[in-house]
Amino acid sequence: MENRRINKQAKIVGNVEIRPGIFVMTILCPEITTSSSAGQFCMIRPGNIQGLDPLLRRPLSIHLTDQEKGHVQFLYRVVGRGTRALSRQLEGEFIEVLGPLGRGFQVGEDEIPILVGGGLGVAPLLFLARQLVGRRAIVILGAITKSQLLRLEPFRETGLEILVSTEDGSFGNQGLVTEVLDRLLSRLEDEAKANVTIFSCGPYPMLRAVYHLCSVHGVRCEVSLETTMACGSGLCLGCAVKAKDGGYLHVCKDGPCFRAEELAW
Amino acid sequence: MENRRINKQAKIVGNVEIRPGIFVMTILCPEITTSSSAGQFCMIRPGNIQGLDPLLRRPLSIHLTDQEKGHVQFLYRVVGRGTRALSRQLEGEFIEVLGPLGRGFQVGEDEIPILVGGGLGVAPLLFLARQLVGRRAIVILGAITKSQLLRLEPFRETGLEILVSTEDGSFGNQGLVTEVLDRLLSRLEDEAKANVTIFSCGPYPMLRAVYHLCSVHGVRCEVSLETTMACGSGLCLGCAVKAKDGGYLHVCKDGPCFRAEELAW
Amino acid sequence: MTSHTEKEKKEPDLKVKLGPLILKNPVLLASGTCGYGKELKDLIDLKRLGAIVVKGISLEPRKGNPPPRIHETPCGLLNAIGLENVGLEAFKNEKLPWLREHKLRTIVNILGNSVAEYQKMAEGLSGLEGVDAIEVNISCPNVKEGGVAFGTDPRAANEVTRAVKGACDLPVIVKLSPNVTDICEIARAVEDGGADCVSLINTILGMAIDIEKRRPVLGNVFGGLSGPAIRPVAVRMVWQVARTVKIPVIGIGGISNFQDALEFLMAGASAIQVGTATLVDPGASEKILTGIVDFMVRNNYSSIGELKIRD
Amino acid sequence: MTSHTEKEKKEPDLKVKLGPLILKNPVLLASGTCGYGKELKDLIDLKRLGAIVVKGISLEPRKGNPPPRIHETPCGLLNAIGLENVGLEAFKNEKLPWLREHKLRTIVNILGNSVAEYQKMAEGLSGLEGVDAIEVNISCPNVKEGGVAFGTDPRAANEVTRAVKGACDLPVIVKLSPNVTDICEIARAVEDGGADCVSLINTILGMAIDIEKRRPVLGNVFGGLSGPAIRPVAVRMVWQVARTVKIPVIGIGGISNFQDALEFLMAGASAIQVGTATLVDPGASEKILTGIVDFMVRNNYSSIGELKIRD
Ligand SMILES: Cc1cc2nc3c(=O)[nH]c(=O)nc-3n(C[C@H](O)[C@H](O)[C@H](O)COP(=O)(O)OP(=O)(O)OC[C@H]3O[C@@H](n4cnc5c(N)ncnc54)[C@H](O)[C@@H]3O)c2cc1C
Ligand SMILES: Cc1cc2nc3c(=O)[nH]c(=O)nc-3n(C[C@H](O)[C@H](O)[C@H](O)COP(=O)(O)OP(=O)(O)OC[C@H]3O[C@@H](n4cnc5c(N)ncnc54)[C@H](O)[C@@H]3O)c2cc1C
Ligand SMILES: Cc1cc2nc3c(=O)[nH]c(=O)nc-3n(C[C@H](O)[C@H](O)[C@H](O)COP(=O)(O)O)c2cc1C
Ligand SMILES: Cc1cc2nc3c(=O)[nH]c(=O)nc-3n(C[C@H](O)[C@H](O)[C@H](O)COP(=O)(O)O)c2cc1C
Ligand code: FES
Ligand code: FES
Repeated sequence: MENRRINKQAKIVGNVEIRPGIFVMTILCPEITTSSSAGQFCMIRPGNIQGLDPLLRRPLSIHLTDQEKGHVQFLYRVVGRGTRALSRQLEGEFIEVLGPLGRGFQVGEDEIPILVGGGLGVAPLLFLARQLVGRRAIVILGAITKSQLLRLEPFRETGLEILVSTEDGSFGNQGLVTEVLDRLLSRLEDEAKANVTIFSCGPYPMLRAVYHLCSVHGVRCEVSLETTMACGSGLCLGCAVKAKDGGYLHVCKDGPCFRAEELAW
Repeated sequence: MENRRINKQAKIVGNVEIRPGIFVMTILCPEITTSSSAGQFCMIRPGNIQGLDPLLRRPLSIHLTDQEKGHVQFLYRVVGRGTRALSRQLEGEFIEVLGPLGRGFQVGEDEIPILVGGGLGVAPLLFLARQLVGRRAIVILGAITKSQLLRLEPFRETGLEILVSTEDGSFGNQGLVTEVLDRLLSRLEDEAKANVTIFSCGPYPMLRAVYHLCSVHGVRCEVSLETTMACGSGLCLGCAVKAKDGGYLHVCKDGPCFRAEELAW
Repeated sequence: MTSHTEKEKKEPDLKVKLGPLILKNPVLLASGTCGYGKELKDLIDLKRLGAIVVKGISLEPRKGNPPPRIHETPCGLLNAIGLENVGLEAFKNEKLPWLREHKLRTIVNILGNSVAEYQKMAEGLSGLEGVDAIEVNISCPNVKEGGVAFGTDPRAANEVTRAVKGACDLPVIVKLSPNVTDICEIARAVEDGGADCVSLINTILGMAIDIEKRRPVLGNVFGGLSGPAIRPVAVRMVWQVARTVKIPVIGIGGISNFQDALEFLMAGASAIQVGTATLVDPGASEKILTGIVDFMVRNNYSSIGELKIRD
Repeated sequence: MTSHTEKEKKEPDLKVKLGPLILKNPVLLASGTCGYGKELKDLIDLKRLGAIVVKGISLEPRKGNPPPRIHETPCGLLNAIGLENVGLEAFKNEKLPWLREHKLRTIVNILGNSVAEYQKMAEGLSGLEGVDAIEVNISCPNVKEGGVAFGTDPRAANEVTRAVKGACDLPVIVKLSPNVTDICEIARAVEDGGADCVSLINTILGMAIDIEKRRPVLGNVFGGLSGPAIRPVAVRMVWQVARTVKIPVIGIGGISNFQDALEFLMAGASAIQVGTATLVDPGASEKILTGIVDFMVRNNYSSIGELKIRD
């Protein structure tokens, strides 16, 4: 597919703090709704930054799009100056946005996708879950504790099968998402496993554990990675991660969604 | 007098656009209301600057203080990034403020002060006019055109004699403030002149013309100068202006209000 | 009257002459920040620009440095990409054809570990259709001579220039490193070596430390600082070099908007390159070009050369 | 458990040893950004700081450069103050008594046009009560030797150090210029000359152009760049020098908050100086000190030296 990336100022139509420090921002950007797929991301610059510091745009996964309204959503956590600035923007203000960028999740027609998200990792997975509505697919969501579980409602609205776990057992199963995944995969016949692909996003240790499980069970796995990025668009070669073959892959163009076996874990 | 400068975050209690691009900001800062005098200034950093750019604080004259409420006002024009950021701040937000700084206007007990302000130069003069309430004093205000005439009402409220001129004659006398001043001084006896001091603030060419007039008429003159400043507090020696004697004076500590004859014009 | 004055404000002539290389305008994309051009094709109109300087290529492909490779600093960017590139052959076969097809003015940035490598690169590029000039990056360490960078030693810089110049018939731009006591000395050395033009500055050597992890942030420990933070240093060096050599100077370093670009053109640069700004906003170069033209019209400049401060 | 762990977290030892000079903590105020101390007396508690380095003084008073003297750049400050100062005599008579009375640890920054001038300065300060150390600013041009800066020539730097060291019994800190190809070479030269300590970096030479007026912004054309913009360059140089010389290193350059200060202390500095940050916020140094202590407590560091990355 040819890239149809756009670089423009987009109007904010909502910026809601859904949990302390966690926001959902909605922008009006019809171009992105028509050309993006789940797992892709955008480079964002808050419009309320007055000077040249912070200098770089920040990468955020596309959380959801609404083609009818031309809306694009981001789910983000305030961790530093860029996200803090973003969190202070109001409806009607603007952000600079470049996107959609990168390789999204690649879901085969006949596959059974299992989505595994931990913490903020649910961000790109909701978009994916929406694309899978009506298909046979399972979503596993995890968090440390109930109050940190994000976006359960919107996931439920997709009608997909949803499994939830919290590390402290305050909601859903007690334990890690990988334990839920392990039990799930253990119950499957080898034939069924051949049709399954895992799509995972979350903290690196979780992704590694997910990939390890997938290797053990012999199922395909795609993961969405994060690195520091300068351009997000293949210009700077700054976003390198080690590949299986000893070379480097670039998260912004070869990823952020990778077939897990391509990577050096 | 010992310096009683403070350096703190102060709450914004108002930030009103009184003319396109011209704002009056009111902050809560009781410490400054009790220690400042007319002609002094503060170094300001808008609280909504996210990073380190712009780096430096910006100097703004104290426009008015209200000891009872603990309010300090600034009258400012949006010219660049710092003032633009300031203009976007809302009531309830904070700014960093260091002040009061510098040498204010020095008004003798028995003098007849004549205040001459052009454009934004009225900023420190309103504070001075307030201090002169009940005394014999004259205020000359000038602008290019009526719509650019600032703060006429607050000046009127001081009860002092107010003379207004606009360059296009759209309000008050037609002409420059220096023409008004010239006519005024020309009508005075030499004895009266000996009691008069001019206090002026405005664009540099205006100040030079005012000083020239004062020399001709043999009356004392104080002017408030602007330069680029880094610290505003005598640390960097960056705010030098040429002195009469060939050396340099520092606007942030020897000024911003100078006896005009100290300066090399 | 007004309409008369308006009529007099005709479109300025943006053409620039960089020795034998004539470009339609002074706005270039800097090496390492615009890939091989194609990466930007849907985002800007590359044809509008004076030229693009492609990512530095070496004789053999290079993998580059271990991550992290980039780190944001106040108004700046530290990078330690480690000159990851496809190598000369792949460049010729896979990258150049697209640039040629799209008729983009292309300057090829080259780097080597020895004079011989630079020479081979120049030979390999000589006579290739689509290559308009060579930009010699002399900021990389000279492994042969024991780690001294070509860019910090006037004799080595002169030698590399001579070798490249002798090995090809292309216009040769030598790109200078700012990490030196006296950049004018190096500029003179490459002018003597036959360079048609100098470009400056490359990145300033810097580093950052991750205080939580208590170790350098970058995989390579050191990195090159670019972006607005370094602009005052770059403007100073362009000013100095433009007053030292007779060959044209291309100004580089922290140019984010048209005002920045004008600082360099006034300081004595004949053209400028936009680097980090393209990473921040792929459209930066086009906005800069538009801004320069508007400024020239507004202030009645009729050619780029007129902007230069003559003292 | 928690209360036990809390108890173990005792106050770290902040003392630093800069050769013969022992300071109660590593946070110093940098020369030229804190006046002669008194200018800050109502704004911060100067006694809390390790020491203050007063504005550079010369044998004779200097008027300084014509305005404009300062210009803001992205995350940076260009200054061309031109070393305006009251001169040695007035310093001794008018400035030092106040510092002495208030028992402030005082390091006197000196500069001269010749080795003889530096020597005279050192003699003049030797044995003066209230002067704890001398910081030799070698970034100013060596007029005698034809405009070469002492700070860029290892032999001249060595000579100045020797002269100062021989002329006084005070601890001598030599402050290095970053405008060199190899700062380690200069550091070694001053170490050989007998310096007790090096401090770095001074400002990086830069300039800016006023595009509307079409001329350099600063009255002096060139100025020194300071502030957060230069921090990555300063951290790199401190890292390199700390791995080259055996004498302690004081880190300077763009330190705005405690995290920045820790970068330098981890890179190998034994102490740090806060410069431009004090201009932006006079309280910066106190906040930095508090931040360092909190960080050390949080991460169980018991002394400043422990912060250093050893490799
Ligand atoms: C492809 C991609 C998609 C992402 N999608 C999302 C998303 O949907 N929602 C979301 O909340 N976050 C997402 N992130 C992470 C997000 O980009 C960072 O949190 C953000 O850049 C931090 O910027 P800041 O200015 O707030 O923090 P900074 O001040 O830059 O840094 C604060 C802290 O965050 C860390 N950090 C900085 N940049 C990154 C980065 N790129 N990735 C991870 N940590 C970083 C720093 O090391 C530091 O510890 C994504 C990252 C990538 C690469
Ligand atoms: C003692 C003093 C008192 C002042 N009082 C007032 C006041 O009461 N109200 C008011 O509106 N302004 C006042 N000024 C001017 C005000 O400080 C500047 O307008 C402000 O610093 C500009 O900041 P900026 O970031 O918005 O603009 P920048 O982006 O920094 O600059 C935009 C333009 O403003 C010019 N400029 C920058 N700094 C100054 C400066 N210090 N003085 C003059 N021009 C400058 C620049 O050259 C440039 O052309 C005062 C200045 C001084 C020195
Ligand atoms: C990510 C990155 C990669 C770079 N790669 C190269 C390169 O391959 N060859 C080269 O000569 N310069 C390279 N540079 C330097 C730039 O071309 C430019 O000289 C420098 O970044 C200063 O300009 P700027 O501040 O506009 O970025 C690179 C810079 C960056 C930021
Ligand atoms: C306004 C100003 C004046 C300075 N004057 C001196 C000086 O007199 N002597 C000196 O050695 N360094 C002087 N410096 C350099 C600082 O001490 C410091 O080395 C430099 O600014 C880098 O640190 P910073 O980024 O924290 O400011 C001056 C710096 C500034 C900004
Ligand atoms: S972030 Fe620049 S190439 Fe990936
Ligand atoms: S602005 Fe720093 S001394 Fe006046």
